[in-house]
Amino acid sequence: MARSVLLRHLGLAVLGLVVVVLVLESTSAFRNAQFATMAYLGIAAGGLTVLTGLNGQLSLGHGALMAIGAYTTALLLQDQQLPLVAVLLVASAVTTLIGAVIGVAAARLHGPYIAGATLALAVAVPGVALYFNDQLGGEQGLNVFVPDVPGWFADAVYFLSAQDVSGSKYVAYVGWLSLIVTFVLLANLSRSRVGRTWRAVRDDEVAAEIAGIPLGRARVLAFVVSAACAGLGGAVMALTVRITAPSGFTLTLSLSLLTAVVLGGLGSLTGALLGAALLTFLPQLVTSLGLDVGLSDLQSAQLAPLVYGLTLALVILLAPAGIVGSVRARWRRQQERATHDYDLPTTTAPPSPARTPGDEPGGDK
Amino acid sequence: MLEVHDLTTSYGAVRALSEVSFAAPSGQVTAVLGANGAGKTTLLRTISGLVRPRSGRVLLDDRDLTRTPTEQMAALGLSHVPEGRGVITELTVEENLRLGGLGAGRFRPADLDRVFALFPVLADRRRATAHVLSGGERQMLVIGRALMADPRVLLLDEPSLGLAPRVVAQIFALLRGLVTAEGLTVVLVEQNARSALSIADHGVVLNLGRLVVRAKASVLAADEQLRHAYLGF
Amino acid sequence: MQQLLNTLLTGLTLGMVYAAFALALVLIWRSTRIINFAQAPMAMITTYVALTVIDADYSYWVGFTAALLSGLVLGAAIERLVIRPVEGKPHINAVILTLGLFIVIHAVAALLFGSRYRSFPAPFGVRGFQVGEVNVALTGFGIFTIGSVVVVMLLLVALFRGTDLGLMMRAAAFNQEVARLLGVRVGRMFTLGWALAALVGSLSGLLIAGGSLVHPSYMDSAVVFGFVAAVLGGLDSPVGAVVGGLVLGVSLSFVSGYVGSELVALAALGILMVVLLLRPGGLFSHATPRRV
Amino acid sequence: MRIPARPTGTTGEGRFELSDVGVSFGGVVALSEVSLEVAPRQVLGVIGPNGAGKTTLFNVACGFVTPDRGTIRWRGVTLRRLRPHQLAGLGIARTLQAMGLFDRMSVLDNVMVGADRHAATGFGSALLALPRSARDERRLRDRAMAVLDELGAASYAGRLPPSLPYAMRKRVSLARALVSNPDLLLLDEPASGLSQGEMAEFGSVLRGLTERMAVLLVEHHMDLVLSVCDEIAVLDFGRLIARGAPDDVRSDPAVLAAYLGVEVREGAASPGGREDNSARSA
Amino acid sequence: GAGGRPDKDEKGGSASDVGITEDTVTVGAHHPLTGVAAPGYSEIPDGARAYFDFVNANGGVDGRKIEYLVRDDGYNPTNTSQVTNELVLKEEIFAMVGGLGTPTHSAVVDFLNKEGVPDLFVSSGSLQWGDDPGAKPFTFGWQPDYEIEGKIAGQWIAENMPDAKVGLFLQDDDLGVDSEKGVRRFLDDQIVAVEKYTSGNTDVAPQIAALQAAGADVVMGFNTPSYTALSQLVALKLNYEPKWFYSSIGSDPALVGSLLARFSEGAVKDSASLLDGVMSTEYIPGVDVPDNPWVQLWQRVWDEHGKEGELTNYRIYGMSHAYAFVQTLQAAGPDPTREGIVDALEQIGSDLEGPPLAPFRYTEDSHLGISGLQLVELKGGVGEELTPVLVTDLGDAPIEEDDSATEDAPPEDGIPDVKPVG
Ligand SMILES: Nc1ncnc2c1ncn2[C@@H]1O[C@H](COP(=O)(O)OP(=O)(O)OP(=O)(O)O)[C@@H](O)[C@H]1O
Ligand SMILES: Nc1ncnc2c1ncn2[C@@H]1O[C@H](COP(=O)(O)OP(=O)(O)OP(=O)(O)O)[C@@H](O)[C@H]1O
Ligand SMILES: [Mg+2]
Ligand SMILES: [Mg+2]
Repeated sequence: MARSVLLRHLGLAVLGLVVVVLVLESTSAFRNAQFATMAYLGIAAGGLTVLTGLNGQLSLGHGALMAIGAYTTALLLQDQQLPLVAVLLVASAVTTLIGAVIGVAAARLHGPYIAGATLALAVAVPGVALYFNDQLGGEQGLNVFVPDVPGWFADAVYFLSAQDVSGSKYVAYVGWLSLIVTFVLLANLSRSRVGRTWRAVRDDEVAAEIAGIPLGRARVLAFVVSAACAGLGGAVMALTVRITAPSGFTLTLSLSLLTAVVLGGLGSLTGALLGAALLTFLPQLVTSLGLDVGLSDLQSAQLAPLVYGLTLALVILLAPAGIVGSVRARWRRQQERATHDYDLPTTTAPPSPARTPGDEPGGDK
Repeated sequence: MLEVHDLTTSYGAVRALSEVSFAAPSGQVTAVLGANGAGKTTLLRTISGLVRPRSGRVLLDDRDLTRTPTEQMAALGLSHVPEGRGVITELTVEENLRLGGLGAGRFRPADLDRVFALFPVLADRRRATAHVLSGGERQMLVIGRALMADPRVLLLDEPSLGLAPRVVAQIFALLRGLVTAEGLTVVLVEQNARSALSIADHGVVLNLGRLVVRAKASVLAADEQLRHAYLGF
Repeated sequence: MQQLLNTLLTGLTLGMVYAAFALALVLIWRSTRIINFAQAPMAMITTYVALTVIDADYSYWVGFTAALLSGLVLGAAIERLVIRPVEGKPHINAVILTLGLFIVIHAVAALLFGSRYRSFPAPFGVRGFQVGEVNVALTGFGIFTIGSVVVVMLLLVALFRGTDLGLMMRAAAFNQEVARLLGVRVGRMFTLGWALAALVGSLSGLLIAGGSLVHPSYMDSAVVFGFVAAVLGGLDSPVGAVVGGLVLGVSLSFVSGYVGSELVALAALGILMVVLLLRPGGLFSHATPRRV
Repeated sequence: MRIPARPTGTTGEGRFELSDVGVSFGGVVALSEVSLEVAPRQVLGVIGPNGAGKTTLFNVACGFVTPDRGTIRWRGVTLRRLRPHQLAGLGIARTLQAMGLFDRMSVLDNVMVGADRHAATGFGSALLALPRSARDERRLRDRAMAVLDELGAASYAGRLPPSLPYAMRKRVSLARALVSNPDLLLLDEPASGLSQGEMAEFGSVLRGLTERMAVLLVEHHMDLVLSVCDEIAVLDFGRLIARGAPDDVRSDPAVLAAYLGVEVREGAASPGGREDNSARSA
Repeated sequence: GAGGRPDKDEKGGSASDVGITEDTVTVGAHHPLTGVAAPGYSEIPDGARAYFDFVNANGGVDGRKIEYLVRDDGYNPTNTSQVTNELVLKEEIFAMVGGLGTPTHSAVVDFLNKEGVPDLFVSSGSLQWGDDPGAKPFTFGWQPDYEIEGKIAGQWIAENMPDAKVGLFLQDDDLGVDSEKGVRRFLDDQIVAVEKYTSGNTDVAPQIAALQAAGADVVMGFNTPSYTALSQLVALKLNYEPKWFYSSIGSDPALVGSLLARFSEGAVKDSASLLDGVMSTEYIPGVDVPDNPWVQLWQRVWDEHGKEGELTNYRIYGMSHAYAFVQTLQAAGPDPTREGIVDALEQIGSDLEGPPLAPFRYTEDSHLGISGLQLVELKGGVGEELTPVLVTDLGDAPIEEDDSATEDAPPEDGIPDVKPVG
């Protein structure tokens, strides 16, 4: 069982890759661009779900970390020297570094205090771009020069599908490859002792500490991993959007990421991907639908957030563990009924009802 | 008199209580015994409405409490000292105690003094936040708080947990006193069957969620076979 | 000198507005352990209620009262209909629900009231005083703002510290199950907490709107700074919320006036980080709790 | 399967010593001038009334509370600025009275967390799920299963702690401490909530442990304490009031008065009364 | 060939027929319909749509009805990029008309040019839409850019108030930067303070207090309308009464007046009086001159095809765009192509007659929009001319009077009639 972790994840990755090629090659350029969007949201959401779901830190500032990745990418691509892979790695590394600093500060904080600090981060970072007007382009932002599609890549895709690779399709491929790599790594981590350590810290700090886990280091590590993802997501975002400007990194972005991971199912990578898909496709679908039934531009535009908000509320009310979490729980319950076997791995079950933080049986631990 | 009839309670697929029936007569101590996981806590939680039974009824002096919300129990004279975690650690000792009276709709400062006299440690700490208390001190606080409500029926879930033997003896003596003097009805859940039976009038034994024995305490304590089978002493 | 004084004074008034918002957050935090992100749009809706009433030619104070009352009702309704069902679930669910509410209320308001700017009256003068040669950037409405926030703070302190009701509200917030066992009507406490918080929230909405412009997003910047103020103060303390608001308002005013307005948010982050690194539970937090 | 024994040479070569430890919280003196030592393979019981400072003593030993005064020595080395997470590495394990199980992780994962200090691979190999890390995991898992098996909890490995019976949760928390293979085990009221039968079982488990490690035991169940401890120390109001072999301590009048409570049965005035308590406040 | 391609690799024919059929031509635009920028700006597409409906009702252009698709971007470049993808790739629009905002449109301008989509009349005064047609051949600006507005206003103040101490109140983006550049050309040594506010931060008291402290007796605001209202409010609070100038985008008197409509009793009697004496600029006639024939035409269009609500300057702005687009389409001939549109604008752009008070600057070398404007002073909510229409260009181009476009009157039927070029 243990031996198969890597194989299992690689198998899923290959499967994912096949699906990605099939989907990208069979959909329009517009859908390709949407898939690129989904990819960068998915990458960032994957990182966030690890942080919040596995380690219990609530970040409202991942949009700001994405901004750091995106700006780094824009700067690196201005004089097109580095290969794209290197650019993505550097963007992620820079974000990781800054994430480490923030993580060190956040590691001392709890629940709403982390939320407050990261919220402030989310609104503060765009101001930096304004302050360093000359380097970062101020309100107007930086244009991102997407490198040309490398010949070998275009050839490879042509070989597979007899289609040429447009710019937006190339970015979609880059995004999804990044996503698959990220998710494999995150899945590895989450199944490893590192992930176990994070969960332990989330569930009971004191017990984790006594078991020999340095709390601060575990928290910072989780934040750093999550920041690396956000940075990579930001880099792909820069490529997709072709500009990085402060107004692209509003608080809404950070909050949307959080809603997406909860919607999908906190702590689940599949859930994060599902959340990213909803964020990407739902508004556009709803707006088109609204226009089709004859609503005005303005009304259809307002309809999109309305439906997203309602979906969010409904999912939370009807499926409190998120979509993936609830489906899993239901599946598990059925298994239980069928077999009366309680020894199933139940690592992601919701916590027992009516637990309140604070006092514990017997008082002093 | 507190009665339960055919009480069945499940947690999801796990059935914790199966058709349990017994009566706890007024002015007497009824001990609920049984191994770990027998369903003792679940029984008390079902009586006080924290969990809803699948079927069966709970009656207090012939009044049906089965669907009564937990928060109304205190006012009806039923106090439940939960297993562990019963202190609101963020409030001060005194606030915890006040709440005991307030919730039941009858806070009397005199009761405070009574509890403080009973547990002098608490008096020293009345303005301290409860999280500084030691395990035993918390347990004293929870018991003291239940007394603040001046209940008619007291459900105690392992009150001796974490208490020094001397304090346990003191509390048991106090309970006995309240039962005889004021006609308090006590349902006492205890792991320590021997000491529980020493103050109880009746005993019921649960096993795997089923009631297996119901007898006078003295009979139970004397029956070696039963003791070995279910009570482990 | 003049600039210094006026920067200080405008910062003070602004800080009080943040404080009002923070007070509302603190109230909900204290009574349900939830951070209510929908606070801003809820307040915005009630401001529109006031505007509608005032547009119908009633006096400002009728509108004011209508807004506060509708806040009370709205808060109670949201708690009962939306928050109640996720009670007992992980807190993040409720928080995400309030984010959902944020989005929904926004969209509904834009559809109902349109997304244009509208002017909102102030009950007192909005012209500054002149003392001799010195212009004092304090208006009648500013004084009203400061006064009302201080009064609300004192009332909240009195409620929580001095009354049985406040004690029961806190108990319900800290430990539902035990509170319930003790006979506290937990549900009612939650509803009450939300209702009161929404009332204070709509007060903050009215204070921000007074003499200025409203549109469906007009409260959005208060979300961030109000939350930061509450966290600065320690989230549990009404006094902390007001002090946090003042610290934030005044320092941001100075940063904006003397350093650069683009750095305002960064300064807020800086202040927050410094405070939290020194006191991880905010300015008015209790001593670090016993952990074991 | 037995837990693999430590390589000899380090095993218990050394004592755990607290000397002249003093702790006060604000006005409350929780410990004063307490000196204790635990020899290798010894079981030292610590008893005392509620609030006597037993848990505080453990907290000092674990680095959760920094003492105002006094030193802690382990294997002859003075531990300064001790942080809780360093304990496991030093070969000291502790259980929490509240158990502190990780509620959303399986029992097996809970125990594996305790074994974490024996993991040989780091972040990199975890990230890449290298075979090395898989082997490591397997090793930890086997180790955890072995301990669970030894404590009779193996069949619960896949369950979540909240759904376990109380005694089983206690065992899991003990397993988590044992799996780190400590030289010194600190147990804070391990038997509370156990039935007599379970307690007897637990006693024999404890005695089995002493072959491998020293145990410091805080417990209110005198039967257990008397039956497993080599020596007993009695705390009252933060002071060490007695120390000795179980039989001596049991009949010590001071201990009887302060802790065991003969006088309650005899109807005498409670010695833990007000005067005494206020005397503790500085 | 590489990757197994057929060896001859001929790029497909030009995509000029995209978005246009026998009887329709589809155009699109991105606007902030939701979010903080929605107040005001969301009215622009209403105006444009009303005029397109008006044209369609009268037979369209060369028998083609204009289909106008608007997508919301919430003033967020990320969204702009997404909705532009949708418009171009999914809806296959023929041209983008009037996409709004500097940072937002920056996100898509390269894409539009790469895809060869005419990107007409960008709703922003940034220079970048027109100063380098080589790099962005399909993009055309529309309104007078911020730099020439700054130049013209700066020169007037330098000439008429040579002793004034000037303070600048700037939005911290290209609006502030470009305007300051223009203003400094004439007022460099008169400027005593420059204060910038960040859009979204509604507390401008520190900025205004700083201007007051610097002793500025003329304050030139280059800001959006809500900040006009906010700065007026703060000035009131500070008892600060300089001479105010607001740039055209911030000074729509009707709007600002209504924003300030409601103060407490005594503070401001009626809103218009607060703005009396404020200077500003105009480059198209607005609702304050209801007798202007153009405004009368817009009123008619709005009455016939508008939605609920009054005619506002934002709506007029949208209609003016739409009018210019109809002209362009006509100029491109009966079978317009995307390239044809660009050629037509470059050839006759500067001769187009329309509501703007000054001609466009479109040539092969410049895609900058309207070349000038006139200074006005607000009296009772109406702009009174301070200068004739002045035109100029970037850099040190001279400022000159030009009334060539002021006399343009709308055609009888309200629909332009431009002859195809070439
Ligand atoms: N929240 C829960 N979810 C699932 N199962 C539960 C839950 N609480 C208790 N159980 C199960 O119900 C059964 C009865 O538990 P209960 O706590 O009532 O026993 P108990 O007699 O009080 O035991 P103890 O002596 O350990 O306190 C046990 O098998 C337990 O695992
Ligand atoms: N952080 C703290 N602040 C103030 N007082 C404290 C703190 N921690 C412990 N105390 C007090 O110190 C005393 C000793 O507490 P400790 O928890 O060590 O007792 P204990 O011997 O473990 O008691 P028990 O048997 O009840 O668990 C208690 O009176 C407790 O209230
Ligand atoms: Mg129990
Ligand atoms: Mg203790």
